[in-house]
Amino acid sequence: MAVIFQKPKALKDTSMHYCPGCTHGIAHRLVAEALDELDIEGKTVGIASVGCSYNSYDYFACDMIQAPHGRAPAVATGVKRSKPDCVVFTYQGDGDLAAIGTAEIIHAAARGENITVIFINNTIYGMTSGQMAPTTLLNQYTTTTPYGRIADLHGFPINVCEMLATLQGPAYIERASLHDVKHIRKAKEAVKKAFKVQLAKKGFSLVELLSTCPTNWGLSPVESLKRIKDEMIPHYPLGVFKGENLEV
Amino acid sequence: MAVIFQKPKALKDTSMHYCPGCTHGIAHRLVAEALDELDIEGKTVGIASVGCSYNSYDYFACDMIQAPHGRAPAVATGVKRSKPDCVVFTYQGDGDLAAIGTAEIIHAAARGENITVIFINNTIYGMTSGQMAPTTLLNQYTTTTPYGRIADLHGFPINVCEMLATLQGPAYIERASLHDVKHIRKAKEAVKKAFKVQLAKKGFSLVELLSTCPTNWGLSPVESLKRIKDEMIPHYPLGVFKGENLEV
Amino acid sequence: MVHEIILAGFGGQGILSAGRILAYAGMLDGKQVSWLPSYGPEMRGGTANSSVVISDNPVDSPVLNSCNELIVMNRPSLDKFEDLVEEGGIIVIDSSIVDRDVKRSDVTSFMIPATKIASDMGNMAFANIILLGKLINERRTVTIENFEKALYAVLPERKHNLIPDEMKALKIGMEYI
Amino acid sequence: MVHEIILAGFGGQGILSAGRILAYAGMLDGKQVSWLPSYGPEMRGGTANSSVVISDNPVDSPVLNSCNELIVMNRPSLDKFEDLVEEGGIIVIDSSIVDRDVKRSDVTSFMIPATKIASDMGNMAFANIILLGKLINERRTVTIENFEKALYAVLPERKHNLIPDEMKALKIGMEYI
Amino acid sequence: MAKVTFISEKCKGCELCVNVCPRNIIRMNDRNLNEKGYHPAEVNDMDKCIGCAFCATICPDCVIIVEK
Amino acid sequence: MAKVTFISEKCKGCELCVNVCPRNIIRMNDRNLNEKGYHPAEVNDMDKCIGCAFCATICPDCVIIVEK
Amino acid sequence: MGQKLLMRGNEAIAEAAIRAGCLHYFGYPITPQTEIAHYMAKKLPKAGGVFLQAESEVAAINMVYGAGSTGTRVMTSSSSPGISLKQEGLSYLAGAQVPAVVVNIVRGGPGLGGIQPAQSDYFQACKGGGHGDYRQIVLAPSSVQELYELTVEAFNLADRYRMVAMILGDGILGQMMEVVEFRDKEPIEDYDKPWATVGHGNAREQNVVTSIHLSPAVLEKMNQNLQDKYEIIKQKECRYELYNWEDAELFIVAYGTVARIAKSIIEMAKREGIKVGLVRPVTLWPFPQEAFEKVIGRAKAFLTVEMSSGQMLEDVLLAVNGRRKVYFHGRMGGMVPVRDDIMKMVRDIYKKHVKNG
Amino acid sequence: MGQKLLMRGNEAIAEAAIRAGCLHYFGYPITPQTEIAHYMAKKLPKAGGVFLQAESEVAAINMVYGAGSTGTRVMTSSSSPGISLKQEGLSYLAGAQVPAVVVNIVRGGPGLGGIQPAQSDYFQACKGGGHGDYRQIVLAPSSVQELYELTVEAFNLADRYRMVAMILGDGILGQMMEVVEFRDKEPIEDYDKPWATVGHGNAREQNVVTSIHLSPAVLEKMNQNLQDKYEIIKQKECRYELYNWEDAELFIVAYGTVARIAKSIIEMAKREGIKVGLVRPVTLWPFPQEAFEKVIGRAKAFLTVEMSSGQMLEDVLLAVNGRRKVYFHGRMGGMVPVRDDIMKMVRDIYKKHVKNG
Ligand SMILES: Cc1ncc(C[n+]2csc(CCOP(=O)(O)OP(=O)(O)O)c2C)c(N)n1
Ligand SMILES: Cc1ncc(C[n+]2csc(CCOP(=O)(O)OP(=O)(O)O)c2C)c(N)n1
Ligand code: SF4
Ligand code: SF4
Ligand code: SF4
Ligand code: SF4
Ligand code: SF4
Ligand code: SF4
Ligand SMILES: [Mg+2]
Ligand SMILES: [Mg+2]
Repeated sequence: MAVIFQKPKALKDTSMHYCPGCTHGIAHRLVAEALDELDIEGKTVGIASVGCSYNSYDYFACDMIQAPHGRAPAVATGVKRSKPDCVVFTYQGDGDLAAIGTAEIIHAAARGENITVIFINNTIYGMTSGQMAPTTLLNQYTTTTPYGRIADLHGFPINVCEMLATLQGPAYIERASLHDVKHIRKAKEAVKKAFKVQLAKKGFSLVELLSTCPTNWGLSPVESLKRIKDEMIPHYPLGVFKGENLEV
Repeated sequence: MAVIFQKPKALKDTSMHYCPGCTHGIAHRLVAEALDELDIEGKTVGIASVGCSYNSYDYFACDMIQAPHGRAPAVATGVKRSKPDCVVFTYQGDGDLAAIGTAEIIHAAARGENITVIFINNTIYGMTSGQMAPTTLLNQYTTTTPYGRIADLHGFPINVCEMLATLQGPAYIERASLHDVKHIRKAKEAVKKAFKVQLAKKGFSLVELLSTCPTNWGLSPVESLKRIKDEMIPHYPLGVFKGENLEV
Repeated sequence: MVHEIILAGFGGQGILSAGRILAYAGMLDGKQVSWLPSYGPEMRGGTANSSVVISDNPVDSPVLNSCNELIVMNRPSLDKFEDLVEEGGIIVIDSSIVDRDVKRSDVTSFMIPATKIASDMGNMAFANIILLGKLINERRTVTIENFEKALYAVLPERKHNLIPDEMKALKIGMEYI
Repeated sequence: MVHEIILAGFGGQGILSAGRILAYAGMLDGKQVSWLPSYGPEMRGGTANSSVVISDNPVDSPVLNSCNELIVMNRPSLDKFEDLVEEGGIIVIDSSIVDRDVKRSDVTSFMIPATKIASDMGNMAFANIILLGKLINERRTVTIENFEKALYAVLPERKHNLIPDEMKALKIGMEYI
Repeated sequence: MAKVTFISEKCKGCELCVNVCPRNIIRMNDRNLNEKGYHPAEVNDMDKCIGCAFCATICPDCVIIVEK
Repeated sequence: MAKVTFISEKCKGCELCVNVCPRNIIRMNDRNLNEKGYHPAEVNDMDKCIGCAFCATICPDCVIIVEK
Repeated sequence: MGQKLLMRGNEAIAEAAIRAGCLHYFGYPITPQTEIAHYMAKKLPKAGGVFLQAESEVAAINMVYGAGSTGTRVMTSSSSPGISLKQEGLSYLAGAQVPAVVVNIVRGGPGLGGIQPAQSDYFQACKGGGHGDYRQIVLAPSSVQELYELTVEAFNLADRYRMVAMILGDGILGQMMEVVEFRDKEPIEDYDKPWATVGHGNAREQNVVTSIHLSPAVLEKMNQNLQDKYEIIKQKECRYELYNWEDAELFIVAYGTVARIAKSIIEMAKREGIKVGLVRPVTLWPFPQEAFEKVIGRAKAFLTVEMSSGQMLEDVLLAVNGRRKVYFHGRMGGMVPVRDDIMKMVRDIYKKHVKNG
Repeated sequence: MGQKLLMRGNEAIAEAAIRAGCLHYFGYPITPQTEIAHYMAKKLPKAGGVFLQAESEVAAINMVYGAGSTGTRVMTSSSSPGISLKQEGLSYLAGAQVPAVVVNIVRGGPGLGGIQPAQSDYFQACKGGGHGDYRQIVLAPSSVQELYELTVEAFNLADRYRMVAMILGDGILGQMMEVVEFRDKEPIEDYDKPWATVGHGNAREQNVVTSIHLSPAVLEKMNQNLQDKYEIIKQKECRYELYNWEDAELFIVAYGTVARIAKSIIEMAKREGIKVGLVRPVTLWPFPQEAFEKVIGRAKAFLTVEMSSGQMLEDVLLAVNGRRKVYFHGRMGGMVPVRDDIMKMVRDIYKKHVKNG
């Protein structure tokens, strides 16, 4: 009998602090699996952002930098431009990337910065207890939209992949989901491809992962997965937005 | 004999400080004409940004606020949300709006903030003596791209209208040009429509105006107009990107 | 008399609301009170705790470096807070969860299988109230009338129907030996 | 001896480069020098000016609240700087552009139609050099040899072919009466 | 022949594995609380396991090792 | 019958009007410098003016008033 | 006095703002002050006001700048890293003389630091986090009741002087619950704002809110106006509490949460026969020099206690100006000073300066 | 000594950085320091380095944080409003102990202010513009030669102490041309950086650059480490110039551009028989207390002159600590102190403290 599934090497043994059933843990594993399978952990520098994953360096085994809220793409740029041989990725939530970090992600993308961005969209600010994110769906209740998100007051959700895809800089942009086994496997391929794009020096790659926040959604982990499928995917369609035919 | 053309009332008598032939002056006049023709100067609050037009309040006759670099849309939001009956516009350059102010313009647009943005794209930082802007064309020489803008190093120019058009928030987005009389007249209609959209409470409106910077382009004013036509429009196509059929 | 109370356990055991109820009751008793929760992400998964001060005089510090009344609902909390209890203080422990008694002999301790009792009553969430019952019985921390009023004030309306049962749980705690 | 020189005029008249050339020549003469331009958007459309100090001792301040040598190439600059010239100082004026002489009698002034002369020479851009010629002649601000070397050092290579003519312009200025 | 091993101390009792197992052989251990304070998941009929690794794939906490 | 008036003191000599006039009647006044230091534009044959206002439309500095 | 409530500090601030007529709030979430936003999000829409979650702290402070420019009472709140991001905006508000209330519920720094209480943003608040010569009024409450009262006051001060009034709290003050007694009616001062940019309505000259003056002479004049205003504030608006001071020989200087702890020390010391008084600055800027003049006669020495490496300490030293020795005890990174540690220092200082002094 | 050039201050900074081994520059344009970027844009690509114009000052400082984390010598530069935007980033650099050189060519503030020279960012640079208990080394050159030398030095200091070294100049220093004499070889100190995040290469433990420590005890420890480091720097790295001090009776205290003007005053005063000396702090933080101890014996009084409303003044007062009277003369908003005004004050002080004193 052979081991066919276990914790990837690029994840440390430390138990993660995420809430029960939070798919941040799955996203971490997919990144680590990619580092393992491409055998690049040793030359990788990860950039943790500010959000529930602020201390993802406690879990990822590669070298890491903790970046100010929203600025991970700029920090990654500093790393990549000074050490072009390093593999550089950021791991950012939707508050981090799509709110305070809007300028940084857009310009890293527009520059075609040769980095990989893992973007966790859980339609909420998890860490700070459930405020509206730019990705919060209309009518969604959050601690700062206690009467639901109303377009007239709070504006519309932002589809990051679609927006970035209008730029010339990015080489590869895909949105995947973590709500069931089949999609997790697809998500894994997307993450791996993103790193391959970087290794091939093709430029900016980003994978958006639809993720859960059972705690702040007020749903069980199982119900949370269902919410991705029923409510998030209709607004955030899965697929490749840039680089569909890119061979790496 | 009747006067068929003269300085609009909403422009003060002050002589403007712009360089000879700089089309900032034309853009100012178009905004002022719209204020005159819609008879809204008295309830308008303009937001000057940081760029050559930092002191546009010396020229516009309406009440005005000078905003920090890039933040005019946020300042405008503060005004509009506290005084919804005011007509609020920002006047921003491409460095201001598309570089440091990226987050603010995108989120004002995503919120569908009921304001009007006049966006002067001259592919350069005029005020600070000709550095690269996000809109600088490939191969263009600037003081910070002394060997020309090279995609690999400096990334690609950003097409703001196209990017914002992916959002649900904006009601009206158009790109127009100031390079000849015909286009100036079209631009004027666009500016006026943008204000009408706001008056009709339809939400966010933005008009991008392709504009010159003879001083930092190192061209004569006449050559500069020609550059808009020959080099800018091919990269920044004119037209309505959102709200084509919007009746106001 | 100053009651300096620490309540500690896992998140979700009602540690924070138990503290608020105590503080509220103390206020109704005419005392000066403060309540300070542990806050932020440290609570997630980890331990939650809150500090309550009920005093005849203005509360100087809501932060407790020591206390005279301690309620613990998990083992890490006992390990962490046992030594902070002043001589002569009291420790009330949920013995259905915590697998040891206190080590010290200069404090009074009570081991009450509160979660088990609560679960027998049909609602695990009453465990905190049972422990509070014991505390109040021993230390007169707050009055029973005002404790009940505090329940109405602190709990959201939709939980008010549970209050009679909570008061029963309180009594069970008070009488547990 | 300290030469405290202000040069002022419209942007585009070569005010800034005239100052740099002076400073450079001063350096070659073995003096301590500083050059400070007016900068930023104020220059656009408005007046440009620069301050040069050439001194035997370290330059204490590159900012001049007063000067002893002034070159002006437009009317607003004369209005602005005339009063800053110290008693016994010198003012050299481009009289093709400035329509008045100085009002003061405690300074020496020279009205030279520099732009006109330069334009007769076929290059309006020599006007600044002509004015410098007069200044140097009167005040020995820098030496002629080093002035020429400074031209080579300060001007971009593609303008080096003009330097012989510039030296001619300098002479014209020196000899203008 | 397949085998799954749960590192119970890491389990947070989220029940995602329970839900995803095609053979329906995972359940929560109601009697035990682990160090973290959760009822851990466990397999009650290992023989039925087909080693599909669905459970391990969806587990956010790398609790499960699958052998086949 | 049309008439254009140039407020010369505002003119910056950019020559855009010169370039755009369909009747080619605007030229720069080389003899005069205005207060700002520019050679201002002027019309040399007003009779030819058709009042199209092209000049005024392109003038960045509101120098030109057109009557018709 | 009116209604009495057991209330969380952050919520008391929010409620106070609403009572002070502030119906516009722009902010971005950050621990440990998010409850302010949650409260506002719930209450303001119902009160006919606007709660808007900005895309960032930078945007939030600029929304405040916009709303403040229209003469509207407006507030934002954040915690340390978020306040750092607002520094450019705060400098603009100062330069353009736009009134606003800004709340900083300080957490441990530097960097991302921690979320526990600290007082390590004193320098930033009181000296100049942003660029240029400017000041903001800084109020340091030390109870939930005071959070409420000083927040109301902050709006009056902001309007009175056309500037930013900052509430400087800490994680404990923001998170703790205490009893607040609300007034039936708030003492709202109503100021004319003829400078507000709300459209001139063809009825007056253009209003411009700006901070740029390219002519240095004009910019200096503008700065002189600010300095003159600051001088008046120093004269008129110093607030402080002197506690147990009349026969004290040693003085603790502390503000906010720490001042409460200091009070308990005073009782402990009394039992040991040591006479300790407290100087509690309530306005950190303007720093209450006067309080020191009042006690310097009887003070044998001072002990400054802070949750920082010693920031207010510099202002204490400036106030004392070499006339007495000033000691310091500080905790950092979210740690709170412990009574016993302070008491030990008090005993030592007493031995040195009073008993043997 | 090597090549002598007439060079603009801003360009001397850029050239110095390159000579110091800094081949990575991230910045955003702002007057009056854009020439630094222009110079870097021209030179770095040819030197095998990277010049990158960031989308904002916030992005620029974070690029610096990233590059600094890999152990690369890196620089950014800006002017006042831009530096305000970098405050969060500067606090992170301090917390995570990442070395970097930051240049602030100060202009008049607050707000958009003006572009003329000022010294009104002293507080921000030396006390704490960002949140938390941290410091940065602040160097204040007063000539183009010194801009060059101190920039090289700044890189050594930054690496030696794993922290930010800031060059605090002003518009005059940045814009003026003076003669610079370059060394043939720069005294570059080469430090091991075992902490750098460059990939562990499966050869060592993971490196992490971070500033967050949610446990207050750990965060306090981290802060204590910073404070210990700062204490060492205070002992070792104070730099200052004493000029004409050996028989002076009055002392002017001034830095940067203003110190040059002060020197001319000293000559003027000498002619009137007034013995004036100069204390010129070269490091503004650490502030050179020692310089004051050296002169306090003979000093009858001090006169602080700044292009601000009086910011360094506070450090002078702290250094003098009530032992002598300290006077102040300041200009603001881009205005430069005028010799005659200072001289007048010198005469008055002389009359009061020396002649009749
Ligand atoms: C400058 C700054 N502003 C705000 C915060 C507070 N903050 C921490 S995490 C967070 C939001 C995180 O949300 P998201 O990026 O969606 O990550 P998630 O927790 O949902 O995974 C915020 C606002 C901060 N640390 N720094
Ligand atoms: C925070 C900040 N950063 C930088 C600057 C300097 N600055 C002034 S204008 C400007 C660029 C303006 O370019 P653009 O917006 O394109 O306007 P233009 O001058 O071309 O009309 C910059 C970078 C500033 N004033 N504030
Ligand atoms: S708060 Fe939400 S996003 Fe954060 S760990 Fe918990 S479930 Fe996951
Ligand atoms: S610098 Fe360029 S944009 Fe600015 S006024 Fe001159 S021509 Fe116009
Ligand atoms: S491997 Fe498949 S069958 Fe076996 S326990 Fe896991 S999910 Fe069930
Ligand atoms: S999915 Fe993992 S963490 Fe969740 S219950 Fe199953 S084993 Fe435990
Ligand atoms: S109105 Fe028309 S014809 Fe007349 S001058 Fe102007 S452009 Fe020429
Ligand atoms: S377009 Fe206007 S400014 Fe330009 S030359 Fe003609 S009149 Fe003068
Ligand atoms: Mg999120
Ligand atoms: Mg531009």
